[in-house]
Amino acid sequence: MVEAIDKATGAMSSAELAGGQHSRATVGDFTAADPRMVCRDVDVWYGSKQAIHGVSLDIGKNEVVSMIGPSGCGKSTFLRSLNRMNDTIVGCRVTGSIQLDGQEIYDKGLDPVPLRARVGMVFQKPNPFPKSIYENVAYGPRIHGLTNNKAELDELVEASLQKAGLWNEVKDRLDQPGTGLSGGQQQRLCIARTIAVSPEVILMDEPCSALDPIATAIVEELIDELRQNFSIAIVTHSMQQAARVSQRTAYFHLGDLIEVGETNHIFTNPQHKLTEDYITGRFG
Amino acid sequence: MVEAIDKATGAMSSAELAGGQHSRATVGDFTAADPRMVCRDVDVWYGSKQAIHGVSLDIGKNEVVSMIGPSGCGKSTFLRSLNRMNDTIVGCRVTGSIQLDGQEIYDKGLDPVPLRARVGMVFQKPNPFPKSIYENVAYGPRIHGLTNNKAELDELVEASLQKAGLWNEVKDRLDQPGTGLSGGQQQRLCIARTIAVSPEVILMDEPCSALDPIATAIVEELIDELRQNFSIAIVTHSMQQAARVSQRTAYFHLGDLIEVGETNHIFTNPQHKLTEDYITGRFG
Amino acid sequence: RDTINIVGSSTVFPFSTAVAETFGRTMGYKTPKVESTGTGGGMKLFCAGVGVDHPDITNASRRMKASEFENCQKAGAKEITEVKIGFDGIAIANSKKAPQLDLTLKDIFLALAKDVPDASGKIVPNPYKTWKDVNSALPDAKIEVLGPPPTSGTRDAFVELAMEGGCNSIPEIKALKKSDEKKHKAICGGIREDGAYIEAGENDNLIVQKLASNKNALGIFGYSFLDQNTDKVQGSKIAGVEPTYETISDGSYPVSRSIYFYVKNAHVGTIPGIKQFVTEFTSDKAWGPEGYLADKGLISLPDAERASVAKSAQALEPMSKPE
Amino acid sequence: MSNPAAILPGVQPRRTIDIVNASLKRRYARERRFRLIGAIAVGLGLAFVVLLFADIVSKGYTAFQQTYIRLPVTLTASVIDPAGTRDMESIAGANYSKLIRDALRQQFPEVTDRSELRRLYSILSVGAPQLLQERVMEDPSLIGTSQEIWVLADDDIDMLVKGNIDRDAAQGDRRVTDEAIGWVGQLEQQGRIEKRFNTIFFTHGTSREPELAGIAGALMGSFYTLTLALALSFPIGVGAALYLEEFAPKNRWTDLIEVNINNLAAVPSIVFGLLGLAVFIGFFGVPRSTPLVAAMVLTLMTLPIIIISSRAALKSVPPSIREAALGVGASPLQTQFHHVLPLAMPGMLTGTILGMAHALGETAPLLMIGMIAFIVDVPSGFTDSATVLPVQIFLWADSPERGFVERTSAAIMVLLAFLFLMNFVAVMLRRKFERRW
Amino acid sequence: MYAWILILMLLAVMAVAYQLGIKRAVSSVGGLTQINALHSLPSYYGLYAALWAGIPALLLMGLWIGFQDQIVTSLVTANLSPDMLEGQSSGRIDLILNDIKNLATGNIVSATVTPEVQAAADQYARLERIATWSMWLAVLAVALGGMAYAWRKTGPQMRARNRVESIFLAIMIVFSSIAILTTLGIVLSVLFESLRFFDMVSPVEFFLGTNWSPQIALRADQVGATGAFGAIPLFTGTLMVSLIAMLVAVPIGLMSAIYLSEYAPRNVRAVAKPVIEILAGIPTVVYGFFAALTVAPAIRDLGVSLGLEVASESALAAGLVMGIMIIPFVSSLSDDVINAVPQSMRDGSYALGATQSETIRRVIVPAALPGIVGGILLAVSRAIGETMIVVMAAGMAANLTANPLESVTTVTVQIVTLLTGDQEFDSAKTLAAFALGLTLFLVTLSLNIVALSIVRKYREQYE
Ligand SMILES: Nc1ncnc2c1ncn2[C@@H]1O[C@H](COP(=O)(O)OP(=O)(O)OP(=O)(O)O)[C@@H](O)[C@H]1O
Ligand SMILES: Nc1ncnc2c1ncn2[C@@H]1O[C@H](COP(=O)(O)OP(=O)(O)OP(=O)(O)O)[C@@H](O)[C@H]1O
Ligand SMILES: [Mg+2]
Ligand SMILES: [Mg+2]
Ligand SMILES: O=P([O-])([O-])[O-]
Repeated sequence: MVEAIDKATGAMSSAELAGGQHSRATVGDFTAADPRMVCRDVDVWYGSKQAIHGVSLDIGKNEVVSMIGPSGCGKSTFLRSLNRMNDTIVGCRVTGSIQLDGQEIYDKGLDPVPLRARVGMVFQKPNPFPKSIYENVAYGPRIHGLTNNKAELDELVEASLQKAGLWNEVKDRLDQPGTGLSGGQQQRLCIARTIAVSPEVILMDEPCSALDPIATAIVEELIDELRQNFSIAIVTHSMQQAARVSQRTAYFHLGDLIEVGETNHIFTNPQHKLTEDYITGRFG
Repeated sequence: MVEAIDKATGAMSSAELAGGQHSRATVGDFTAADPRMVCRDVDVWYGSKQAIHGVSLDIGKNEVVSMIGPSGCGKSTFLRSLNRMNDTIVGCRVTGSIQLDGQEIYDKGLDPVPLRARVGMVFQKPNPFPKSIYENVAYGPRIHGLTNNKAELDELVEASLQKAGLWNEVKDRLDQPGTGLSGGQQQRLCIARTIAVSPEVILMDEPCSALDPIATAIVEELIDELRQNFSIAIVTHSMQQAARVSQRTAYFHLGDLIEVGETNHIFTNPQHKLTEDYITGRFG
Repeated sequence: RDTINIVGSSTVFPFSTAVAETFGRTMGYKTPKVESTGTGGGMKLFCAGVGVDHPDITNASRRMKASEFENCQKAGAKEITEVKIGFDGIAIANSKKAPQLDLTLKDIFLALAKDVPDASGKIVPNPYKTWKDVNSALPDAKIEVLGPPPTSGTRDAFVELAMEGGCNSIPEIKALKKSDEKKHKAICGGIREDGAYIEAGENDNLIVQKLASNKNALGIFGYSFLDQNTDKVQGSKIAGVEPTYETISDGSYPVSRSIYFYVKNAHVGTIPGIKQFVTEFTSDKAWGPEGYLADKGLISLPDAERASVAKSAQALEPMSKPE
Repeated sequence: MSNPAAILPGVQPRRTIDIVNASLKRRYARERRFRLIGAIAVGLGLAFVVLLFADIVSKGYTAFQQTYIRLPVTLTASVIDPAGTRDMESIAGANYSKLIRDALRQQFPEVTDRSELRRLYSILSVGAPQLLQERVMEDPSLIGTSQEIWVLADDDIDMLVKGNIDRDAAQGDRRVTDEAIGWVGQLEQQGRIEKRFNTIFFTHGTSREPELAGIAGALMGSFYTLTLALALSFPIGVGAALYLEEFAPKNRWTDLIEVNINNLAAVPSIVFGLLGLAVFIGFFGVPRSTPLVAAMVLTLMTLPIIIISSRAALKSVPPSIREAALGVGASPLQTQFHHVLPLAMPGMLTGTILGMAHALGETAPLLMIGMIAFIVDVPSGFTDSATVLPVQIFLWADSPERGFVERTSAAIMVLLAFLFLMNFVAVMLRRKFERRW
Repeated sequence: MYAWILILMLLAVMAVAYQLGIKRAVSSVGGLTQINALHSLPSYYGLYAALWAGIPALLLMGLWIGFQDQIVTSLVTANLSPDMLEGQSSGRIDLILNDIKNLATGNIVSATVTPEVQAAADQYARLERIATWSMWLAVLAVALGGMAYAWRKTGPQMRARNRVESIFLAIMIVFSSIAILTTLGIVLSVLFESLRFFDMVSPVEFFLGTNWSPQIALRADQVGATGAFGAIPLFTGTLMVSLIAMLVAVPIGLMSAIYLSEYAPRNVRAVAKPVIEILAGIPTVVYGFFAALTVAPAIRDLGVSLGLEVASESALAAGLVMGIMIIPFVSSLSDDVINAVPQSMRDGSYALGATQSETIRRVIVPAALPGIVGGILLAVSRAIGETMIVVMAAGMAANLTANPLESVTTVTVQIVTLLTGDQEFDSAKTLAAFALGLTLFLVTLSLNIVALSIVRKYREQYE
C-alpha cells in the first residue's frame, strides 16, 4: 500500500499545480467558489501518531461536500477538527489553518462555544443524552434561547423530529428516554438534535449508517433541503449516497486527502489511482 | 400505514396456511430444511410496549438469514432475543418458543452462558472493551479456555483480526486501547472478538454499517466462509448486502415478521405489499 | 465575654464541671465553660496571656511548674491564685470475682518496673511473670495491669507515688539516689514494656469493664471510678490499707495526689463571677466531706487545711513561684 | 478443514461448545462462589450494622425513661411569694428545695435524725427544686395549692429502680444504702415511684447529674456545625472536583494536586484541629468552641473525601455525553452542569454522605479548638459556645456515674437518628439521579 | 441576627437585579422577538447583574463585620482617660473593654461601674449602632452600585455567558486552591515544631530507631529527658492495623458493592446501601467499646483455646473492627462507579458467553478501577487516621512485631495522645507529635504517588 501512495505521489505533480500551492498530495481543486470553511494544511495528531497529513479543503456555501475513504483513514478525525470537537480528546493536536467565514477557528481568542453552535455535528456513534426524547431535541434551542416560549419550543422539537423522519415513531413517547430507542432511531434523534439549533455548517459523520433506505431517503432529502441555506460536510461509506447528495467529494486515504472534485466527476472519472481503485472496488 | 397492514393481513390468509400454524401474519415459509434455531410465536415486550408480535422464524444450518426492515421495526430486538441478550434490559420480556438444536433457550433451567458461547453476537453500536485491542479479542478465548498457551492465543487473535480485515491496521498497536480506534475499526474489532470464540450461530446487527465498501467486502467474504460451518443471522439495511450474503431474507415491519423466503425470491418477487414497497423504495 | 472560661486537667474536669453547673444554676451567672484539655494543655492556654481570649481558670492534677509560672509572668498574667482542692486517690483494682490483693509498694515496683534488681542486687530486665514470682504471698496469677499511658498526668503521679515509693524501699536502689541519681530515676520511673503493663488509654470506664471481664487483670484508675463501681471491682490494699474515702483523706492510703485550680487574678473584676465561682468551689457545701463534690469522688482536704485554703482562695492571694 | 468448528485450523481440536461445556461446571462453581461471597459480604455488612445497633439500643433504651417520685407538695404561698405580689423575680428566688424536702419528710415521719434526713433527701435529684421552680413560674396559679407532683429522683435511685443496682448485694458493694432501698421500697409500695418518659434528655443541655443531663445542647451544636460544614464543603468539594477533573490542564501540577488531595484524606484529623487552631482561631480570630470554627475545621477534613469521590464519579461519566452536549454548542460549563454533574451526582452524594458521617462522629480535631467542653447552655447560633454529639458521647462515656452508661448509648442513638435524617435526603437525591446508560 | 436580615435583603436585591438584567437585555435588542440578537441567553444577563449586585456587597459585608469591632474598640479606647490605661498591658485593656462591652450590651458586669466606664459603654453602644447602620447603608449601596454597573454594561454585544462562566470558573479555582492552602497550612503548622524536635532528637534515631518509649522523658525535671523516640514500631503498627483493616474492608466492601450493583434486586440495593453507609457514621467510641469488650476477649478466648499466647489487647481486634468501620468507603464508592459502567460493556461480555462473575471481574471492575481505587485509598486514609479504636482495643504499647495478636500502637494514636496528654511544648515528648505528623504526611504522600501511577497504568477508559 505504501508503494501505491508513492507511485501516486509521483504521478501527481501536474495535478498538484492545478490544485493550489498549499497541498502537496491532493489531486483536484480543493477550493470552493464561495467558501464558508477554508482548511489549509491541517495536520492532526493523536499523541505522537499523525492521523491527518496536511489536508486542505474548502466547504462552500450551499454545498454538500462528502468525504469518503476506507475505514480508519481519518475522515472522522478531520470532520471533528472542523468544529474543534477534537479539543475534548486528550493528546489530540490540530495544526494548520481552519477558517470559518474568514475567522481562524483555532485562534487563541476564539470561543469554541458559539463556533459549535454555528458548526453543528452528528456523531458517528449515536450519543443521545440520557434524558427524554423531547429534552434531547429541546436542549440546544434551550441553551441558545432560540424560542421564546414552550409552544414555540414544542413546535421546533416537532419540526426537527419531523425533518429527521422520527416524529411518527416517537410522537407518543416524547417523555421516554432517548437511550431506549433503536439504533437507527437514536441516529435520527441525534440528527434532529443537531438541526434543531439550525447551525450554519453541519458536519455529519455517517448519519445514515444505521438507517434503512427509506429513512436514508428522508435524511438525504433533509440534507438537500438544508443545503439551500447552509453548508454540509458528510462522511459516508456509501458511494451511492455520496453521489446522490453531494456536490463535491473528497477522497481520504491513510490520513491524506488524495483527491477532491465535483462529485460526478470523481465518480465517473477519478484522477488518482487510489481513488479509482477505491471507487471501483478494486482495492484492499 | 395502519391500513396498509390491515390490507396486507387480509391478503395473507393463503400464505399463512402455507407458512405453518404458529404464525398469523407471515407470508412465505419461515421454516428451514435443517434448522439450528427454531423460533415460534415470539413476542417481546419492553415494559408494556410490545416490540415483537408473534414472530416465527427458523435459522438453518449453513445458511445466512438476513433481516431487513425499516428502522425501529424490531430487528435488533428479535436478534437479541435469540441469545437472550434481552435478559439484560430491565423490563424486557420474551415469550413464545425459541429453540437451539431442539433445546428451548428460554427454559428456566437453561443456562444462558453456554448458549451465548454458541450463539455469538455483534452489536449494532460497536462496544469494544476498554482494554487493549489484543485483550479485546483474547477475552472470549481466555474465559472459555479455548487455547492452551500464549502462542496459540496469539495465533487465534491474529487469525480473528485477519478475518475481520483489521489485522493490517492494528498489528503495530495491539496493546493500545480498543476504544481509540475509528468507528469502522471498532466495528471490525467487535466482529473479530465474536468470531474468536467460534460460535455456532452468529448474530450480526448491522456489522457493516460503519464500513467502507472494501471492508464490507472482507466481512461479507468472512460471512460466506463462516456459513460453511455455522449459521448466521444478520440485520442489515443494505438490501444489496442482504442479496449478496444471505440465502433467506426476513422482512420485518413494526414488530411483525411480514414476509420471509429465499433471498433472490424475496428481492425479485415479493409477495406482500409491504415487502414490495420496502424493496422498491416506494414506501414511507 | 460574660462567661468564665475554664480549661485544664481531665482529672479535675468532673469536679470543676459540677461546681460550674451548681454555680450557674444558683448564682444567677452564666454557667462557666469548662474545657478538658489536660493539665499541660490547660497551662499553655492559661499562660498565653491576659485578656478575653484567654481562659480565666485552669485546672491541674499537679502543681504548676516553675517554667509554666514563668510563662504566665512573661505573658502578663502576673498574679495567680493557687487553690488546692483535694485529693485524687489512684486505685489499683481488680475484679470482684477474684480475691482482693494486698500489695506493698515494693510489690508494685517489682511487678511493673522495667528493670529490677535480681537476688544479687544486679539490675536486670524485669523477669517476673506472675504475682507469685514477685511475692510468694501473692496469688499465682499472671501480671497484667491496665494503666494510663506515659502521656497522662495520672501515670506521672502513679510513677511518683507508687513506683518511686516502692523502689526506695529497696535499700540498694535507695542508695543509688545519692551515687547516681540519674540511674536511680531511670530505674524508679521506668515501666516495663513487655506486655505485663498494658497502656490502656484514658477511658477509665473501659478499664473497669475490662477488669470485670478479665479476672486476672489489675487496673490503675481514679478513685471516683472505684467508688461508682464497687459492685464490679475492688481496690487492692496497699500496705494493708484499702482505698476508701477516709484512708485517702487522712493520708494513710499512699497513692493519692493533690489536685488544684489556678485563677488569673487579672481577670477578676472584669469577667463577671470569677470571685463568686471561687467562693462556690471553696464552700463546704461543695468541697466539704459532705459536699456534692465528695459525692462525685473528690476527697476533701482535712478540715484545717480546707479552711485556710478557702480563706486565701477567697481573698485571691497570689501564689509565689513554685520551686 | 478437518475440524469444522475451528476458526483456526489446528488450534482447536474440539468444538468450542465442548470446551465450554467441559469447563462450565468449574466456571459455574466459581460464579456461584463469587455470588455467594457477594451475598455474604452484604450480609456481613448488614449484620455488623444490626449487631452494633442491637448493642447500642439494648444498652441505651432505658435512658428514655426516668424515675420520678410522686410527692404531695404544698406550694405554700408564704414560702414562694411572701410579699404576695406574684413578682416573677421573687418567685424565681424562692426556696423550692425546702418545699420538696418537707413533702418527702411527710412521707417518712419516722426519720428525724439530721444526718439520716440528709440521706433521705439525697434520693431526690439536686435538680428537682429547679424543675419545680420552672413549673411554678409557668403556672403561678399553683401557688398556695397542694399538688401531687412528680419529683425527679436521684440517678442512683433511678439505677436502683431500673434494676442496674443489685439490691441483694452487700451494702458496701453498691452505691445505694440499705436504708435508701428501704425508703424506695416503701415508696414503690405506695405507688409513688414510676418510670416516666425522659423529656429532660431531649430538652436540656448536659449536666453532671445523669438524671438532669440532656442532649439538646450537643444536638443543636451538631446541627449548627454540620449544617454549616455541609453548606461549605459540598459546594467547595464539588466545585474543586469539577475544576480539577474537567477544566484544569492535565499536567504535573494537577497530578501533584491530585496526589496531594488524596494525601490530605490520610492526614490524622487532629492535625486539622492544629491547623484550625493556628489559622482560624489564631490568625483570623474566630471564637473558640463555636460551631463556626468547628464547621470550618470539619470542612477542611471532609473536603478530600468529597473531592476524591466526586472526581471518581466525574471520571465514570462516558465522554460521549460531553461530546454530545459540546456538539450542539453547549459551553463547557453548561455541559458540566446540565449533563455531567447530574450523572455524577450519585457518587458525589455518596462522598458527601461519607464525609458528613465522618464529620458528625469526629472528636479529635475538636479537641484542639476547644469543643471538648462542658457547656450547659443550648447554643442558639453559629458563634455560641457549643459542643457536639460525639464530644458529648465521649465525655459521658468517660464519666464515672453509672447513670451515664445508658445515656451514652442513648446519645449515640440520637446521633444515629441525626445521621439517618441527614442521609435520608442525600439517599433520596441519589436514587433520583441514578441511572444506567 | 441583623446580619441575617441584611443577607436576606441582599438576596432580595440580587433577585431584583436578576430580573432587571433580563429586562434590560431583552429591551436592549428591542423586545422578546429580537432575542436572537443577544450574545447570550437573557438569564445570563440576569445572573451577571445578580452576581455584580451580590458578590462585591457580600465581600464588603464580610470585611466590615471582620473589622467593625476592632475599629469601634480602638475609637472607644482612644477616648478612655489616659490614667485608666496607664501602665496597663494590652491584655488588661482588653479586659477593661470587655467590661465596657458587657455593660453596653446589658450583660452582667462584675466590677463596680465607674462613671467613666459607663460613659465609655454608652459611647461604645452608640458607635456600634452607627457602625452597624453605616454598614447597612454601605452594603446596600454597593449592591445597588453593582447592579447599576451591570445595567450600564448590559447590551446585545456583552458576552454575558462568558463573563458569568468566568466568574464561576474563578470561584471553582478558588475552591480548588483551598485544598492546596490546607496542605500548605498543615505542613507549616507541623514543620517548625518538627524542626525543633529534630534539634533535640537526632533524625537517625527517629527514623531508624526501633524503640518508642516517651515515658522516661516525661518531665523536664525527670532524668534521661532523652527518652526513646524510634518511630519504626509506630509505622509498623500503623501498617499492621491498617493492613488488617483493609483485609476486612476491601473484600467485604468490594464484594458488597459488586453484589449490590450487579446481582441484588434494585430495592434490596436501595435499602442495603444506605444501611451499610451507617457503619461509617457510628461514633468511634462505639467501635472502641465493641472492639475492646467484645472482639478482643473473643479473640483471646479463641487464641487460648488454640493454645496461643494472645494479649488482651491486640492489633487484630483493632484492625478487624476498624475494617468494619471503613467498609462503606469501599462499598459505596465502588458501587457508584460500578453502576456507572455503561451497559454496553456488560452486553459485550455476556454475548461472548462470559458468566456474570467473569464479566464483573474482567470487564467491569477494571473499567471502574480508578473509582474503586479512590474508595480504597479513602478507606486506607480513614484507617490511618483513626485513633479511638486502636487505643481502646490495641493498647498503646509500641511493639515492633509482626504478630497481629500482640498489642501495637499507631502513629496517629501517638500523635493524639501526645497532644492531648500532659503537654509540654519545650520537651521532645510533645514535639514528637509534630515530627510524627510530618513524617506520616510524607510517607502517605509517597504512597499516594505510587498509587496514582499504578492507577494511571491500569486505567481503562470506556468509550
Ligand atoms: N430498551 C428499550 N426500551 C424501550 N423500547 C425500546 C428499547 N429498545 C428498543 N425499543 C423500541 O423497540 C422498537 C424496536 O427496536 P429495535 O432496536 O429492535 O429496532 P431495530 O429494528 O433494530 O431498528 P434499527 O434499525 O433502527 O436499529 C423500537 O420502537 C424501539 O424504540
Ligand atoms: N482517540 C484516538 N486515539 C488514538 N488514535 C485514534 C483515536 N481516534 C482515532 N484514532 C486513529 O486515527 C485514525 C483515523 O481515525 P478516524 O476515526 O478519523 O477514522 P475514520 O476515517 O473516521 O474511520 P471510520 O470510517 O472507520 O470511522 C485511525 O487509525 C484510528 O485508529
Ligand atoms: Mg469515523
Ligand atoms: Mg437495531
Ligand atoms: O488531664 P490530666 O492532666 O489530669 O491527666
